[in-house]
Amino acid sequence: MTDKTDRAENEIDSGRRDFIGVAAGMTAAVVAPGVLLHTVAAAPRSEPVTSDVRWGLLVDTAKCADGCSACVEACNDENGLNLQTPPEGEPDRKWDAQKAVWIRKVKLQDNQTGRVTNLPMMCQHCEHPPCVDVCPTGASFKRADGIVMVDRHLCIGCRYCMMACPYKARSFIHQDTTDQLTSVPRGKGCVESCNLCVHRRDYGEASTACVDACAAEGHHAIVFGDLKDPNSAINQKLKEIPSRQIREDLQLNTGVRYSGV
Amino acid sequence: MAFLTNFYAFLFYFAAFVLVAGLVFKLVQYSATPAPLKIPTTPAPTTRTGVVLRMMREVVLFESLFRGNKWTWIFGWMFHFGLFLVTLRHLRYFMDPVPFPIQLVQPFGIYGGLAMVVGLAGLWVRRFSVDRVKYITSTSDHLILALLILIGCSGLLMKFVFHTDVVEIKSFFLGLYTFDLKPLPGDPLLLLHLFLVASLMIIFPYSKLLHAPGLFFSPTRNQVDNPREQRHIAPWAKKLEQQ
Amino acid sequence: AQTVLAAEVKRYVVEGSRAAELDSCVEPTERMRRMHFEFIKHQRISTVHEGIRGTKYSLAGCVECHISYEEQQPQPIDRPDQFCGACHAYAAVDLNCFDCHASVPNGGGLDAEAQAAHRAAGVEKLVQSGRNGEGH
Amino acid sequence: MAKATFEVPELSEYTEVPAVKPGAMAHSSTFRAKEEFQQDLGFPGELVEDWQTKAIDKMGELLGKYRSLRVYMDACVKCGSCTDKCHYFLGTQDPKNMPVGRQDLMRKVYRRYFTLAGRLFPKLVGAEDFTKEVLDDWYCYYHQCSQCRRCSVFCPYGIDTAEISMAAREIMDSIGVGQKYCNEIIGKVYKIGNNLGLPGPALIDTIEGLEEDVYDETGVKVRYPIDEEGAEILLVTPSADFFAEPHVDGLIGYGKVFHEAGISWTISTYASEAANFGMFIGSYENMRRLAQRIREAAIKLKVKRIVFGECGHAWRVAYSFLNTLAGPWDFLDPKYPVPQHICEFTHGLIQEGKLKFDKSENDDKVLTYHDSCNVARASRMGDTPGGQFEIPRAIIKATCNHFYDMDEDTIRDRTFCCGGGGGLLTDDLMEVRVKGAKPRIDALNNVMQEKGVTHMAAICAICKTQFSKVLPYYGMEMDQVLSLHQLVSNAIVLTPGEDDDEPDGDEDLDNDNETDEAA
Amino acid sequence: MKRIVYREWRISPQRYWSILGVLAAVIGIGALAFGYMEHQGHWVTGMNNSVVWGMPHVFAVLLIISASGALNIASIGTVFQKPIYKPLGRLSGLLAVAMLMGGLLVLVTDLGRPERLIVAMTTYNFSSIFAWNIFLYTGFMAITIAYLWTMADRQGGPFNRPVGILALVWRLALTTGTGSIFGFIVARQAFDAAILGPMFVAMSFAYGLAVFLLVLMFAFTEEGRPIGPLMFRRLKNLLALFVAIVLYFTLIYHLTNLYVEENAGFESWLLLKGGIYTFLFWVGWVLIGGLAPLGILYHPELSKEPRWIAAACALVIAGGFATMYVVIIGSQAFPIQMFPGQTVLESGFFDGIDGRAAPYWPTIPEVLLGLGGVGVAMLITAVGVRVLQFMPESLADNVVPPCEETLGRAEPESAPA
Ligand code: HEC
Ligand code: HEC
Ligand code: HEC
Ligand code: HEM
Ligand code: HEM
Ligand code: SF4
Ligand code: SF4
Ligand code: SF4
Ligand code: SF4
Ligand code: SF4
Ligand code: SF4
Repeated sequence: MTDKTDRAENEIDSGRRDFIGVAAGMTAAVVAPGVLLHTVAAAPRSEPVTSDVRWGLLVDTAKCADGCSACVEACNDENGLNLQTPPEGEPDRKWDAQKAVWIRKVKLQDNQTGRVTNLPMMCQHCEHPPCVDVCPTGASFKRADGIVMVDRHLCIGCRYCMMACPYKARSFIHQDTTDQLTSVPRGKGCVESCNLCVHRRDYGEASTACVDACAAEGHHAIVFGDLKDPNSAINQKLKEIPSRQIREDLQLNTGVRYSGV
Repeated sequence: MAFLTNFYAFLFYFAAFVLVAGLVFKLVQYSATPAPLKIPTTPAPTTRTGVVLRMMREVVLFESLFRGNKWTWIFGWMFHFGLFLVTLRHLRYFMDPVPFPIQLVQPFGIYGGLAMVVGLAGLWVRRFSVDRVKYITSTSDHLILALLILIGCSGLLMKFVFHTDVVEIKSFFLGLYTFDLKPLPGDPLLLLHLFLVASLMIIFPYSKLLHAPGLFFSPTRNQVDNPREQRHIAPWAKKLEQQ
Repeated sequence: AQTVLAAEVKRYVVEGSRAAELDSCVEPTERMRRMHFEFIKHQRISTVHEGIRGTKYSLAGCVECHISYEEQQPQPIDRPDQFCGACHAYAAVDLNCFDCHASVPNGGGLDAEAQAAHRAAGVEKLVQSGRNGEGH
Repeated sequence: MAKATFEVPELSEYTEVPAVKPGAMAHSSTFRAKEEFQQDLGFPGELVEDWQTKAIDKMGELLGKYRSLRVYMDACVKCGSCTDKCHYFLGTQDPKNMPVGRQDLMRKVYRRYFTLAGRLFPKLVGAEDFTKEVLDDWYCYYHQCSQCRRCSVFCPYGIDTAEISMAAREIMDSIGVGQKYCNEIIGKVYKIGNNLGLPGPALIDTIEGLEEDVYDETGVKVRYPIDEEGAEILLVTPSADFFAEPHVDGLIGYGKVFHEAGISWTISTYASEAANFGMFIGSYENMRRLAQRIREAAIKLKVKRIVFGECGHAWRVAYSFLNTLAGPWDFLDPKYPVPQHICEFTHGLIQEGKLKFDKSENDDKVLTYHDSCNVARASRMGDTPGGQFEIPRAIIKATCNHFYDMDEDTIRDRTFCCGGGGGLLTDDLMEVRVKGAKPRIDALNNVMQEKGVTHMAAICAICKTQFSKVLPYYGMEMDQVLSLHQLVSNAIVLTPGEDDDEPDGDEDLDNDNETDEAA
Repeated sequence: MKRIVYREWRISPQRYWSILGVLAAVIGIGALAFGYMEHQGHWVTGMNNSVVWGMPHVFAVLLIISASGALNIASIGTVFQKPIYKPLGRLSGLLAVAMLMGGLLVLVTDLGRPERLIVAMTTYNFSSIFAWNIFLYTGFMAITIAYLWTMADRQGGPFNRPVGILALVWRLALTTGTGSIFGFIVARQAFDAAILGPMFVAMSFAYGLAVFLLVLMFAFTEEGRPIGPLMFRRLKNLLALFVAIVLYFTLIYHLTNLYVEENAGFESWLLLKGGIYTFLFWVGWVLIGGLAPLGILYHPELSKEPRWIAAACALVIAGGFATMYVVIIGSQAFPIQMFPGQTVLESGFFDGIDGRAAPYWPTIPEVLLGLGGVGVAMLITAVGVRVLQFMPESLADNVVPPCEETLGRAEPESAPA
């Protein structure tokens, strides 16, 4: 193969990224010092996760800004999705349908009132996840703390979970991956989706990349927290504003809630 | 350690010598013996290519055995095909660099190993349960089965339970080529495995294991059915003609 | 079956990696040679399913310690001339972990994990790794 | 039912594999050849002094001469695939009649004297000294093998027990232990020209009678020429064809076919025997000597082609070995294979449309067909593999309206031997013959019950004789077995020659005897 | 009663090997396609994150349900004791095993990580229909092989009926299971219907019988074995019946869908506005796969002609293909309704902006992969009938066992073949 050139390119690439990385890090440090503080304080988890917590998100669509996509970019960045490049020779339109997306921005218009709503969609971390029910190998699973994710050592790439997910939350990796992040391994032939930034959870960080980004943009449209802890920020907010689950009729009891749809 | 290494090195030199010399002797003997008459079991192919095809079917699929006895065929074929895969997988210990096709089939050797042991077990059960086969079985038949099963089981145990240092083994065997003795890991299972393998190599040219080369020399399978078209006469028979 | 590695046995630890300067892997070396895949297999289950990040058999940890550098650039560890790659090529064992896993250390977040591993193994943290991939 | 001094097996719907019963047939040894018969063939008259060494030496010699023997002694893995394939085992339950059991009689001696393992650890590998008991076993069981090769079909290495029993018989002959039946008959051929010992004048007499019979019956002058120099074809046929029922009806059929083909032919009094028992005793020299007679006759009678009549092992020797033993045949017409089988000849004419049949002549019969083992598994007809199965069936279908095959597992190359081949067609082996026929008769009985089959056609003198003799033991009629060419003979519509008194029907066929060519 | 003689397929070696050669080539090309997809990743297929199952699944599902349907013939023979079908039992069993193998192979080779097949076979999630199906499939294989044994071996006779009943039950479970792979998907409107299970059963009968008939006719004519007109009539009537049932279920399915209000959107899309899917539904599913073959099979003259019956079978199979395409792909392409009463204006992920269907256009490799699976099924069948006694020597009317339904009636035209 074109190993040599590839590697040369990668080196340049990673050099460039190093630089940008540092730059971005500095910007982040300037913009949101509070976020970084959490990181520093964290220690890796050494006990198994328990069901004492259940992680969840609350999206206040009223605050979600038209034209903003900071959360999407942050997620891509956090999980290395922005390192995806279309395979050589693939037309853009096809690539759009095939590249992995963990969080997406959706803009809706009510058929009756004509009201426009903006919201981010990601895996809803269902309590009764259909994706887990159907997965033949048990690769799709729900962690004790409510995070639904894919054990990619077991996933055979059958895509049944994608068929079953009512929210189209999952993506299949259609091509070879290179330059993955150490904290987020990902590769060809497996299915993936938002995992509530699981590595952040295990290193004890306070929130997710998307939440941080939204806050950093000043919108504060997403709140992250423990749904089981009555005092958590998310529960406070849930009490405050009316919210619902998308496709409540399916009774999946999602961990991601929306207000204003 | 050094003693073990030296012992095994010697053992394998010896076993390899016996195997090669014995087989060469047998092959020469077989090919030197004339087949004075055309005796293919008909219907037989009438061309050389046909014969090659027939032989391939026999070697790869055990066609005649298939027609003869389905159970024996299932187990026998499982065993041999498994053995074949295991052999391919084992080639990685003896070649450096490992050719790409071997790398590719290497993982299947594990299933081969399982199939091989299951097949052997089936064949062995038959030696006790079918009275006809029991009648024709001699001690050596049991011993060979036992030997192969033990080789298989010790190998599988190494693969799944008591891992050994594959890399060290490989350097030991590669070292043997250049008479450069490298240490052999002292895991008992490995030593057992290797000892049995050496025994297998030693008995090969003296036992019924000769069926493998034998098949290729079997006149009922390797002859072309064309006696009316081509005169076929052995050297010693030709002498009769000159009298 | 524990035996001590004889001196003449071929080694794979690469010059310039942190491991090259240390005496022992996270387990006795001859044990690692036989069992490393079992260790990391168990590790991966507890990490992925239970969220445990702090044990010594972390794959990211292996990479950290065994990675070697050329002109300050870490070299992908599964390359046929690098630590994992070389041995696996010799033994003809497929190594597909790095289809997904980063073959060079680049996880800032994981430094903490690496630290834990190193602590457990009684080694100091020597390598500083930069976090790539940000800022696109 | 014929009276028997032994228990005739019960017929069953299918031949089940019986449990082994060691020693079940140990009592059944064929008669030894007397001194005079032995010497005719160049063998010692009685058991020689140091027979053991001589036998081992002979074995060594044969191992060096026959690759088959060499390889087969080594290759068997005791897989057991052949164990339930021999009709003698199925009929007698004696494990030494299992092909591998039979081979092992020799193999244990081979291992003892010719392999390292057998010399060092005889017990371990089942090696044994060549003792008198072993020799007796050899004599007994190597004469309970009809050399039918059914075992070789199913052996993964094609181990052919026939090769081994031939070698064993040759070794035994070489130390003076020969079989009466075979060796006497071979002597007869050398002295008189055929197995039955019919001298030339008697033969001519019989054939003339035959010609008259056919004329009386059909009103057509069908010729049965003998010793006619310059004939196109030399017909070599088993001597049973000259008079015995049902064989002779076959010969009548050949004559009618030649008549219709308009090709001149002849029988030779010198080579008046197709059978070659040299094969049965595994003696290359004797087989060659017998085959040479055909060459001499062909040269003497200046024929252009050689056609063989219906006989199984004779066809094997003719098809597979004649070229080797008595070739090259460059003085014959190269357009035709040497030799041809009468079925190939008849089938060729049928395909060319030269024969006319009235199938209804055979409507009184419902037929099945017995593939004779030597034809099925050791030779061929026509130019495609398997022609030996299709050509005879095609002839039957052309001449009969009702034909059904027996069970698939018992026909074509899986056919069961009639039980009388390989030099066992002697009364002193009646028990073996009757029991060995069981698998074939089971299958026959089955089609008789299910399809109403009445007759079985065969193309082998030994099969026909054996069945005529054995069928009654199983409560069937001896005339249920037929010659294939008897069917042809019944159905063929003859064209009268100029000098026939009752010209009837068909004038449209060309009568010009000289110009017609059949291929 | 006359014994049915089974015999190996004995066409000339040249012919046989050239058939095998063609099949091997098809399989080889399929294997190359597999290698290509594996090496490159699935981006070389048309499948994407919206239409996650594509052409390979169309082939695989068609093969699998046909497999189950093919075994139906054997069941009718043993379980429902219609002796006329008995001689066909073995071939039907073989075909069932072969098609199942072919179908599964396609499924497996389409996986994102086929090398982990062993994972799929050792780690199960028992709440997954898919995992159950793995048992259903392997069980089906084992039972069918046992069933074949009871049909072929003399000692198997007594077990024939019990095993036959088990096979029948298992087969129904298998088809229902396959149907349920879709049926239990609450997320997709088209699938979320209980009727999908029985509909799949009906389809399996029709497609399985059509394939069976084609194979039977091909194999028999190649070797010149006779099939009597009576036999033909029975089989084609059966086929017509199954095709009619499929049509009936289709009707019910869409009627109930229309009735349930929330599915009305899907129905009007599929029946009227769905572009290629609408076309395939009407022309493929209904016309080619239903009405046209029915027309042939009930035509007083045409239905007596083997050629026309073969044509009808081919139509049924082609229609089945279209049906599967519509069922599997159409229902994925139709956007999932996440926000009832809202229209999606923008989305980063093909959420059906303005109700548009998701894009999917099959690429050559996936089609070749599917064909490879068909090749495998045919190869197994061809080798099977060649080496073992699967096919009766003759199906002429005077050989096959009489059929109680025709016994009473005189059958003048069925002269001996
Ligand atoms: C603390 C640093 C460190 C970490 C973390 C570490 N190793 Fe090691 N490893 C070493 C050192 C040092 C050696 C060499 C020991 C020696 O020379 O005997 C070694 C040797 C090895 C060897 C034997 C190589 C040879 O050539 O003999 C293997 C295999 C190995 N490590 C695998 C791993 C794996 C897998 C992991 C992850 C679970 C890992 N190592 C993590 C330091 C480390
Ligand atoms: C001393 C040489 C050596 C080194 C260095 C080495 N391996 Fe291995 N590894 C092996 C051998 C040999 C096996 C196969 C053992 C077997 O199959 O029984 C293996 C197997 C594995 C397996 C299981 C693969 C399978 O398909 O069964 C994994 C995973 C693995 N190694 C990971 C690693 C990683 C990651 C590294 C680098 C950090 C590494 N290995 C370094 C020799 C080595
Ligand atoms: C298809 C992608 C993929 C492949 C191939 C893969 N992994 Fe992973 N691996 C992952 C993902 C995803 C995680 C989870 C990371 C997380 O949750 O943060 C992971 C986590 C792990 C972890 C725990 C994290 C760490 O760094 O210690 C270990 C150990 C691990 N994998 C070992 C392996 C080994 C060994 C192999 C090769 C046999 C392998 N993986 C192959 C995707 C993969
Ligand atoms: C060309 C290669 C070979 C062919 C075609 C071949 C074929 C066969 C066949 C057809 C059988 C009989 C069926 C059975 O019992 O399994 C057999 C048996 C056997 N083979 Fe092989 N074989 C080959 C190579 C080998 C090798 C290399 C070995 C040993 C290492 C071996 C060991 C055996 C053993 C032990 C048996 C006897 C099994 C028993 O006792 O039942 N074979 N072989
Ligand atoms: C000198 C020759 C041989 C050497 C050095 C050798 C060495 C080994 C080793 C090291 C293993 C363990 C593999 C692992 O842990 O991954 C193994 C496994 C095995 N060996 Fe051998 N072996 C030899 C010959 C044979 C022979 C001749 C046979 C069969 C007759 C055999 C049968 C097996 C089997 C069945 C396994 C288990 C499956 C596998 O891992 O492949 N070996 N062998
Ligand atoms: S970052 Fe916040 S405001 Fe911006 S799109 Fe995401 S959720 Fe909406
Ligand atoms: S949103 Fe989809 S992927 Fe996420 S848990 Fe629910 S069903 Fe599974
Ligand atoms: S694609 Fe992977 S995670 Fe999804 S169902 Fe299949 S095996 Fe499970
Ligand atoms: S929680 Fe993490 S993984 Fe999920 S969408 Fe937000 S950033 Fe992405
Ligand atoms: S050749 Fe025939 S008679 Fe002799 S052992 Fe074999 S099967 Fe039996
Ligand atoms: S079939 Fe062949 S190898 Fe097997 S036991 Fe008989 S003779 Fe021996």
